[in-house]
Amino acid sequence: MSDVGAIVKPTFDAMKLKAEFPILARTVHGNVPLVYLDNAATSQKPRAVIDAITKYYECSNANVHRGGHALGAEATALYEDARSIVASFIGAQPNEIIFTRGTTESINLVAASWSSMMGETLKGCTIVVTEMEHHANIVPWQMACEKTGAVLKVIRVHDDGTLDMEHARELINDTTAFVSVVHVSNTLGVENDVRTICALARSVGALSLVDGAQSIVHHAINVTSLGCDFFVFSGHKLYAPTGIGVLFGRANVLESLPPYQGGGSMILDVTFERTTYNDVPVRFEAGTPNMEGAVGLAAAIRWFTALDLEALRVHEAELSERLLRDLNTIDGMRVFGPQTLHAGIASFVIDGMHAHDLGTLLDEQGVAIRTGHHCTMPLMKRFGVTSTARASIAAYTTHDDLDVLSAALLRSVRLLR
Amino acid sequence: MSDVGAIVKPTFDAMKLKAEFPILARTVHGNVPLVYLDNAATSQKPRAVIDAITKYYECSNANVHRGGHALGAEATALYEDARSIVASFIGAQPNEIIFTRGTTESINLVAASWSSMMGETLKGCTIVVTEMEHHANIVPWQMACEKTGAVLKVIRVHDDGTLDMEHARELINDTTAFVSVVHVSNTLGVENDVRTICALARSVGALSLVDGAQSIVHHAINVTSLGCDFFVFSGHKLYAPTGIGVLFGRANVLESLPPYQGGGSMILDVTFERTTYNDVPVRFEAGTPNMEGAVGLAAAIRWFTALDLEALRVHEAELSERLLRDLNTIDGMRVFGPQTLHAGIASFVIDGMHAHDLGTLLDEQGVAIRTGHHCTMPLMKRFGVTSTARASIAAYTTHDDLDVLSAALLRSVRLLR
Amino acid sequence: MTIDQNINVVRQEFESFPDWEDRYMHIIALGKGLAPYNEVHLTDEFKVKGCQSQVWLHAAIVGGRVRFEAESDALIVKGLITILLRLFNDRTPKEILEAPSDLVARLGFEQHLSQSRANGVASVLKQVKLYALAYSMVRA
Amino acid sequence: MTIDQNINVVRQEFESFPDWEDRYMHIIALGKGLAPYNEVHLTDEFKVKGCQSQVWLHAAIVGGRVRFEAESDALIVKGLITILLRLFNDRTPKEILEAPSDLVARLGFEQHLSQSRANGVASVLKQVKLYALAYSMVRA
Ligand SMILES: Cc1ncc(COP(=O)(O)O)c(C=O)c1O
Ligand SMILES: Cc1ncc(COP(=O)(O)O)c(C=O)c1O
Repeated sequence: MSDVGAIVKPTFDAMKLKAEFPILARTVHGNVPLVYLDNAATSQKPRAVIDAITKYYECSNANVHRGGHALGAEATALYEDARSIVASFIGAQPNEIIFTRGTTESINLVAASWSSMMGETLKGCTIVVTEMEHHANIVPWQMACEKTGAVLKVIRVHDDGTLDMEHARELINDTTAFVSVVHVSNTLGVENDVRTICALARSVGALSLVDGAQSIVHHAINVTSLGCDFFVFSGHKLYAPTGIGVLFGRANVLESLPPYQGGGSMILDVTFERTTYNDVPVRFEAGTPNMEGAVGLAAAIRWFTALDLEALRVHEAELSERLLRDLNTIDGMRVFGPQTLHAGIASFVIDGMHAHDLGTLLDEQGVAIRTGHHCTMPLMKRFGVTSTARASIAAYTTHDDLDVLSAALLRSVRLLR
Repeated sequence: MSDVGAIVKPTFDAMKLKAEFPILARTVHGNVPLVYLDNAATSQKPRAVIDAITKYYECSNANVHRGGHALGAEATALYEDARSIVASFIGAQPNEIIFTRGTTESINLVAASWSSMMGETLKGCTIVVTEMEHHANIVPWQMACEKTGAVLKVIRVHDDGTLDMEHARELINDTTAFVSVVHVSNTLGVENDVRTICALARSVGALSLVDGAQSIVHHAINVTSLGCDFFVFSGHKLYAPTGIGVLFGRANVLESLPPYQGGGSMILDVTFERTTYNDVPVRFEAGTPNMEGAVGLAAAIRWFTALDLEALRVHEAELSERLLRDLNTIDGMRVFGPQTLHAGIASFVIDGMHAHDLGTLLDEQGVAIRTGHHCTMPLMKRFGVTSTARASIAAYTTHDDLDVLSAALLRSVRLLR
Repeated sequence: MTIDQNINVVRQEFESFPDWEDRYMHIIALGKGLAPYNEVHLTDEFKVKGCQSQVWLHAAIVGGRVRFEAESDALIVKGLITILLRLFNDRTPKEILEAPSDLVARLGFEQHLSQSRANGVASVLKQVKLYALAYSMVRA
Repeated sequence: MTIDQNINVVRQEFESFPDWEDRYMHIIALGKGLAPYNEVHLTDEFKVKGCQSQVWLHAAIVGGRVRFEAESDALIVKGLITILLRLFNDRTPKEILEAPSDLVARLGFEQHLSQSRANGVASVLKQVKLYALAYSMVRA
């Protein structure tokens, strides 16, 4: 930027960004500096989000949608602004955004409401998911199948961790009523071609849901160009507070669905004889919502979109590549998923070592990674393991963090061999 | 306390307490000081709770129950400590406490899980509620009835706003499968004899749920002495953050219930052929929970129970009495509910004036009350009104606040006459 | 006067009451003076959605112009409706449809009224425009 | 030595490694030395619930004393189990049942191990006591 005429690659100052996250300055086990590489599980929160929560409670907290006083109007405006901010973040309309607790609740809402509407007509129909789904995108559909007699079909995963698109084309057919797929696998980091899958679903008259729990942080999302009927994600993985999530549903699809939970706000009129329900989206938001969560999510999106996102993508791609490279230098290393870009997630095992042993020794050195099945037991089975170690990055991850990880891994391996 | 030997009535310094709530120092409509009397809708948060949230994100945030690293262990310990704190607050065991979004979700969880377990066996059975229920304790049961063929029965409310216990005795009979009643009415402030009602339910082999959304703030709760199978409340009415609530269920009853939402944590083993579920309480907590909310709720309970609760009860009773007295001096005033203690809630209308007009004019004077149906439409119908004005107090309400309310009410009435 | 000119008049009238009390006294007085509503039209069909209090709005076309009739159980709402009808009564559907979309803000309502009141007015305005739209299509 | 005395020995051994690396080197060495487990018992029936890694625990009663046999797929866990079995192997059911309930803390595990490891040990300990309970009832 200083040399006029030089080709400038966008640079991203992750060090500076890191300073906005108070927790990243802490130590563990006495005085070992924390290196947080468990971002696919949950992200840390920047000062801007923490401050927005404080400000909400210090200035504007009141119950929403029940009108009457100035404070209530202010809280309602903040809550509805949050809805608009979420909507424009993913290319949707505000009335297509429903606030939930998280990805899990969003999927449960869709599976329960849609299957109760369809009822017995689903008998013999298929619901299609993939072998790499998070349990949150398996169990609700198993419950729906049990209720309705629909059958769950599973798109296979290739040895390299990519989806078998041939198999997808085969399974998504005239019997298919719903297709629910993960956008970016939380275990493999692999990005699925959900655009094609949603188009396949639409071509056979099936509805589609994209689990964006991981993709929302690493990819620009536009629900219209994805062509999905539903898109879901959690705030807590996007630098936002816990307890808030999003369900996007196409307006006319949402309008066709019966309510999920019953209570205040979601009704128009209640008598013991007959209750009529309110319009979308409040029809799906029974009771007092997590106002603070919505306000915090809006703050997180504002903070996130104010970053130089182009530079951030470059930075994340660089780190992802480096992470894979570093891992692959280790003897007996097996990294799951394709060897190309991993959306900042790398799952691995090392010959003769249990992932938990690695995790324990890394933890002693301040490095927080995840070990286990990552809520993807069927995928573990597919690859013949019971658990893997998973390192995952965020916007605040630095090359220094990866240096520490590399050194700590080597030390751990040495101890375990 | 200074005069040795004098009879000392516990005194409660609400003025001092108020200083712990940043929002109560603010003004509305330019520079009119806020007098917040909409506490039955939601409470404001003390510094201690706001600080606990900040501290959680600055120091300990991580995903819970997925083990592995120090931060995760810390977050899990905080989350499980919160469960224990809630449990001992209401005289329960930790494994009987399920974290939800709030009262509404707690009731929906019970109604959905229990009715799906009972299924067709409920045909012709009755579910008993009262005429003064909040919509959150009506609509989920209507949904359950629709699914199963059970019939909703409604205990009548006397003209003075108390429950018709004779009618309760009549309705709770051999056909009854579930009894779900509000402990303290959010519209009338009246306290129901839920102990007797739960005993009636138990005597006919029916399960019972107590909606403690309002009682949790104003009464000491012990679920064992209440004799209920379920007790539910929201954090946000108890000085805690939004988006967190509690479902207490007796251990052996909870254990008999099928899961509600499916996803991470609530499973033991997932295969596409067969999924087995985890033990109570995590079986009912699918996905990443609202960790911050649980930590905030624990902070709120710690803060609350550190108050001189005896003195607080006296203070609240005094204010309640005074509130009723003040209201009754106004010409054409009609206060709903019994003329005795109102648990800090007073609902009223004034002859020839619309509650919303009163609310608007009070709001201009900085006084935040609620106007509307308070999510109790059937009760409104019972009393032949479409809306009432409702003033409700909290621990931080002062006599000065009620002075302002009185003056503002008189001024509003003068304008509207 | 065009609707636009009328808006300015209303706004100025509003702003001539710097005190909330005088402002509401004025609105309440207007409310008390709202023309009587035909009881036959006190039905759900004519009820306006999205208001906290009950509001009914009925419209008829008379000589190419829309004649409104309204009722509410709340006095302040009646006053605000009186102002709205002053702007829109006996206008052509076209004039009504062309009224600025940020009208509630331009009237100063957002600034000088509580939010829920402003929202209620916006709901009534929406209904006013729906009637105008309907009549414009009937005539087209 | 009583179990109580043994606890102190283990604790002191643990505390003789102020460095995490030495401590884990010791645990890992112990793990590598864990007596072989009878493959016949590698079934779900003997799997310990509540551990992050897989743990199997089998027990038999030999001359009034409980003889444990354990296996895990994780080396550190095997090391910790070795320590536990050192405490409990060849004890009478009564002795085992009387072992202090805050044993994991008293061993210094809570302080010196990561939380999830300490939890895993607690789960194994629970299973050890369940076996002892079962055998104490069989004999009663
Ligand atoms: C791909 C994927 N789907 C679903 C979930 C569930 O999200 P949550 O636990 O926030 O509901 C997660 C995260 O754990 C995930 O990574
Ligand atoms: C008696 C009662 N029940 C249920 C509710 C619903 O609580 P929430 O909106 O927090 O779910 C409330 C509060 O609005 C209430 O007062």
